[in-house]
Amino acid sequence: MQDLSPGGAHVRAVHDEFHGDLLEVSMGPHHPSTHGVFRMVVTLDGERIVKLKPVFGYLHRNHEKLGEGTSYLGSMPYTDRLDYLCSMTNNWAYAVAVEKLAGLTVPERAEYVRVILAELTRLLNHTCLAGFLMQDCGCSGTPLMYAFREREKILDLFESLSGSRMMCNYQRFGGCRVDPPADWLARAQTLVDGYTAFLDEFEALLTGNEIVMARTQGVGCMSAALAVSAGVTGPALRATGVAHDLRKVDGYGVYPRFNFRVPLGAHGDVYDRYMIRVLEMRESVGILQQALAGLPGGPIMNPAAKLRGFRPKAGEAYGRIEGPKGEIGFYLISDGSPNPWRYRVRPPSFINLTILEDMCLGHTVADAVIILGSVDIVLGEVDR
Amino acid sequence: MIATLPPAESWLERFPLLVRDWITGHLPESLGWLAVSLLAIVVILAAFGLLFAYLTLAERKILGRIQNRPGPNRTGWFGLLQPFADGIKAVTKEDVVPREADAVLHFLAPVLLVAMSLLGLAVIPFGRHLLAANLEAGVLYFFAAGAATELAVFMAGWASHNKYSLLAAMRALAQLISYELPLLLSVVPVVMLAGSLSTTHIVDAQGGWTFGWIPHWHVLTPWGFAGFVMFMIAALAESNRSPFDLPEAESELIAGHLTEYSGFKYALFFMAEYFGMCGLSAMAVTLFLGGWQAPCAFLEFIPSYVWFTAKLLTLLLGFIWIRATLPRLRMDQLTRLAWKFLVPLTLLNLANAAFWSLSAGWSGPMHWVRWAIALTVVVGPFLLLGRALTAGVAPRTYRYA
Amino acid sequence: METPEQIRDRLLARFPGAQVTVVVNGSPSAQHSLLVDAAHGREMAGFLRDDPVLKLDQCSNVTGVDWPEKEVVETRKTTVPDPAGGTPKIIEEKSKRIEPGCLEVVYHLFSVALRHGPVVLRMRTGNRTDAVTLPSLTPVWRSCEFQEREVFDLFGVKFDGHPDLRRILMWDAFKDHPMRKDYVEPDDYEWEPTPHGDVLAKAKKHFPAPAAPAAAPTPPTATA
Amino acid sequence: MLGSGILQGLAVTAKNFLGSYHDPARYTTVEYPEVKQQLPEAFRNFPFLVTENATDPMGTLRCVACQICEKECPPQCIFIEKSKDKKPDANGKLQIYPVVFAIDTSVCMSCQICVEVCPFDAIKMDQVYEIATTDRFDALLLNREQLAKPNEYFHQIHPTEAAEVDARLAADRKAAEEKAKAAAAAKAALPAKPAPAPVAKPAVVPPPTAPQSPGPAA
Amino acid sequence: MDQIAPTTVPITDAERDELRRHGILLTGLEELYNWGRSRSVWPLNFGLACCAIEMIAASMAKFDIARFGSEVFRPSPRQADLLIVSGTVTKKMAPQVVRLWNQMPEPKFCIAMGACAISGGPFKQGYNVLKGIDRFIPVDIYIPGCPPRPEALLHGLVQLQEKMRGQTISGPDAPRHLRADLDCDCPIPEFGEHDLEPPQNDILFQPPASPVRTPKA
Repeated sequence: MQDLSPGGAHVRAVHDEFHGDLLEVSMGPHHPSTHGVFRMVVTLDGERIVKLKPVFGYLHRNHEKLGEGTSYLGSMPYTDRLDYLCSMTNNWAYAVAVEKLAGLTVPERAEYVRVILAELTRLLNHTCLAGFLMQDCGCSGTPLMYAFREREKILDLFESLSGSRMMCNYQRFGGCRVDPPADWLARAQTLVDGYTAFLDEFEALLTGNEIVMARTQGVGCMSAALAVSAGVTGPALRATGVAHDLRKVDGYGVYPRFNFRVPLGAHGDVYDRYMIRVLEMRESVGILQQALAGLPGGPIMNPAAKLRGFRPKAGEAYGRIEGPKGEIGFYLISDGSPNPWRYRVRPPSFINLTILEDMCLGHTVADAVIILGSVDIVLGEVDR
Repeated sequence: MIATLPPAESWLERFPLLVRDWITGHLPESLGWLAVSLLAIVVILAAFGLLFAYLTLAERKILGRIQNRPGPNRTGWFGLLQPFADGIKAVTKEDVVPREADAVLHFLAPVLLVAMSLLGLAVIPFGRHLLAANLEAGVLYFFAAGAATELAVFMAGWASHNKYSLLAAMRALAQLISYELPLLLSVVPVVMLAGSLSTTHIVDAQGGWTFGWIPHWHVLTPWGFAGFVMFMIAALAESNRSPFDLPEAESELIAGHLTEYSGFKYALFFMAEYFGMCGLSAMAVTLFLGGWQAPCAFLEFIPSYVWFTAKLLTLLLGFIWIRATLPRLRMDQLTRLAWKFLVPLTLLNLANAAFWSLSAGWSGPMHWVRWAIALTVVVGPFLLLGRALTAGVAPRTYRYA
Repeated sequence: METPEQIRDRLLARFPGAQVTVVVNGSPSAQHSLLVDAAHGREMAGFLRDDPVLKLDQCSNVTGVDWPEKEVVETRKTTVPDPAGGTPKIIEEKSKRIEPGCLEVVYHLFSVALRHGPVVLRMRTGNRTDAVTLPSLTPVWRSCEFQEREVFDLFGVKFDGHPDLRRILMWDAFKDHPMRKDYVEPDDYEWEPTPHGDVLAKAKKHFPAPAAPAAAPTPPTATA
Repeated sequence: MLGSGILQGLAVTAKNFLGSYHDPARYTTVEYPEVKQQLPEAFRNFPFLVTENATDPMGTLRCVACQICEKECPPQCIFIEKSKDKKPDANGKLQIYPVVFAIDTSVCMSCQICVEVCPFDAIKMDQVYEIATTDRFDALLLNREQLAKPNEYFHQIHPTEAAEVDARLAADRKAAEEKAKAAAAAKAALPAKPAPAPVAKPAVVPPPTAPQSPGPAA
Repeated sequence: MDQIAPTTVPITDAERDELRRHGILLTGLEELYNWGRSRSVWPLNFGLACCAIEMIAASMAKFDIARFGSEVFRPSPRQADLLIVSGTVTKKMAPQVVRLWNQMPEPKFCIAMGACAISGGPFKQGYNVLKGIDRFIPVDIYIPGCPPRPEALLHGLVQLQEKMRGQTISGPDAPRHLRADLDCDCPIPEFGEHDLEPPQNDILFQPPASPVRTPKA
């Protein structure tokens, strides 16, 4: 059996290999490529990493404690601010958990709209991730600019539907807040139709680039067994070759109705994680085409759902969905009062960082930066 | 009227000389040599200072356009005053010297860097009659002065007493050692064929045209083209430009050796980087692109310094374009590229140039044989070494669940 | 997948001295959980991970729950037959008892290989003050490493056998466990523009705000 | 061949460079202070209070100080003090009104929950965003007078929603009038209490028409 | 904005532009200085939370902060002129922010972007959230919003440029490093057992006395 424990054999091997004078560098909490306020205490032998200890909590803004103090509805806008690139999927995951807790059903149209918004969010997140990753690789902003150019288009859609660019606060328990009008759907269709062309251009810029390949291939490998044991989810897990996509596994929402594939990597390195995301975006475009074509009519909210005075009966529920960064779940314990007794977020990017040290050991500082970038973290979610 | 005069004698061509003579004419004979030298220094400082200022602006605007945005356009007309605003700010900014830093070296590093990167400009022939110092060993002098710049980067990194700066200093040294060699080796064929280390001789050797429109620039020969490309790659590394900007790698080492520099000292570093870039580009123009020579005979009426400037700017735009496109290499990849790829190729290129020189007399069908052999010597090793360099790195195919 | 009852029975058969109870979840989600005793917690977790039928190879979510001690009012109804032969009298006896508090750690287990879950595993500490040690499941699932540190940080559960049990979100010098229900946050409400509720009560304590000392130097930059 | 990927990348950037001069899809900049992006109708940034009449904003606030928004506001940035007396509202009905209604925009997160829970359509989302200031304490705490904006302004920024709200309020008013008339008629026969205040539903829940689908898979 | 109005500027912008049009260049040292630094505000490449994404968005193609000469986001505080506190400052992060501020050379400016940076915002009831960065460092411009649109950040930047143009080299508005009577450094709070020590910098943070303002007419 492979040793998967922290400080296991593979870690000790790196420790034993280096005997030079060591330099301890504290990267972060203010560092251009820690994607926020994350800190890595790195021990270096020359430029090679022999020890890496992540330090969290610089953005710990007490999300869970606040969630216990406000009503179920009041936590919804806070979930926007968890993973602030993907507010729509956070909303959805929270709504799923509460709907499980209260036994609410969701109208079909709302399920379709949720799928559309979640896949748009996935496009947005993965595009931005590729941009940030290339920024970490040392690009002077160009891929990031192209990514944000497309992001703005998606944000315009979100804004005209929900009223806010980033903090959508759009999902409600038992449906969605606003019904997307026909012209909104037409705009979404235009965007989706043009997205493949953008991806082609983006890939022409990056995927075949020798420097990108040299920088990312064989860097930050993660084994499938370690990834599963460490609770790694999302594209990072699939890059190791494990076919685990909650859209297929749980089949939540109306995902079983759509025809899409799950791309799998073989090496689990940075390049695989990047490519899995690119391929996932192409699948997302397919899902969006199907969802926009098959969007049924009907109500967008379950009429049984209450906005105010929402008190699920005592019990607990764990609801999860496949967010762009991995399994985002909410664990709620209700004691019958308007506020949850326990409100817990299962943050994918936090748990994906568990084996950051294992991935970085033996690589250089420059690699650590892109390994961290390829894990795809958002500190709002890591520290909550 | 212009057409009747030999181009070297035209009024436009001689204009800088006329101005110089007019100024020195006011001075006593004994001070003339001093005035000429000082004037050359002032002109180079002013011209390259201005070039530096507008190069930063051009870089920001071109980067902007590549990234689908306008770039600075609100300070002055089209943003043309932006560099001056930056300059005023840099000069008036507080100068911070970390308490633990070596204050003397911390101060010396940027000064040395700017001085060294300016020294090289003395031997560049900017035009037919425009040359500050006509040294017999001009090329040697240029690279000797250029090598000192990396020393200054190391000084800056060492003196700052900052871990990131120290890492940057180590990177700078490794980069210096790796890239001096291909840089020099790619120049040797030029010197060999021109038979001189003097930059004016090298430019003169590239004069003349075949059929009046194919210039005899080195870049248009197989060995010259290969040498030019390798020289430019090494020049990118020497001037710490993307994709070889490892010492100041922003996403890894904050700002590398510049981390602890503020205000005017930081601006000096910035200036030195651009001077270095200009110097190496000017050298590339001199060595491979025919210096100030016009590309066709009928375009010779345009003054030589205009041609030189145009070629220089083209190369500088190339620097910016590459910066906008490419990510950065890793340290080990950078050195591997130098030692396993550039150095063997430059050595082969030396042999290729020797062959080219020996086969200069071949004519008729042998002329084509000469080209074929020279091209094979360029392309074959490039493909072989390229494959070896990128071993294990390839696009992948993915399976789906 | 097996029901929690089936898993309980198999666990009890495999670990004879252990205590496993099924905690029934009253909500429509019907995610019932297994409450296991701390002494056998790690062995049972290892069994759940390696068992070929369950293969719970992924511990998705680890979290703590604080159950402070609470006063439970129990009403016991006794029917006293009326000696007179009339309708029986119902006597309500109210008894108060203090239900001891505890800290609970909840693990949500899934199987990536067999695609099922969740199996919810719970462990409880003896009390909330001194007997707060539970076995760490980090040796079983790597994903528990940071999450257990978080539970230690925010709830104060000590995990026995954790390789690196330090605070993770708060700074090391911090003394409290802020996710506990009885945590009192530091009072730094000098001035709140629109106080109400708790905030108002806290802010009122500081009013009128102490006048700025006359000799105090002026602020370094003029923000106003 | 080594370098082909790099050349491909250079081609992409060159295409974008040239495209930025002629292709609007490749030059997306909105030059902000001079050109302002058209805000979508749904855009929300900070709440405001709707008044019926611009000439008498404080007298015609729709808000009746029910304090629901204060209670539901997740970051607790609303502060309301009820009046002790009653004043006639725009319809002439006697209502409690807010003596203090303050929103701390330095706390508000524009989540729109106050708007959703308001039964009187009294608080709506504004669209101003150019509110940078040098003083946090005085400039960012908006009081009743600063928050009150006329219904015409609401129509201007959210035309569709405002039309819906107006239609609903008009219907409610009509119903109330009819009820009052009926009550008056009844009062003629028997003295009775006045009709209760009209209660409007939140704007966003469309009426149920289609059968429900099964919920998320458990 | 009334506070930074032309009390220190002898002539208004309009008058100055008018004079310029007639070819009269007013090149007072002070004016040149203010012109230069207000046109070349280099922010620190420093993001905290959600607002940082909007800050990045402001530097991207659609909004392009480069038009103001401010796209040079410097990663090192030594080369930065402007600290944009973009997002929630937690108590764990606050000492680092103050440290960064102290590392920036004068003249330096601070923008508190978004509700969290101004007052703790929606998270202000959290035990680990600092209720406003102005408790520890002086803030020049506050931009409310959660998060503010990128245009709002640009608006804030324009306001800051106006403020800079109103400053003087000597006198009470002078940059701190040109004055002997002021210490440039802000004291860095320490991690205590329950809270930061001290919880605020009393010299900087002087809130008004009353919690509820009397309604203005």
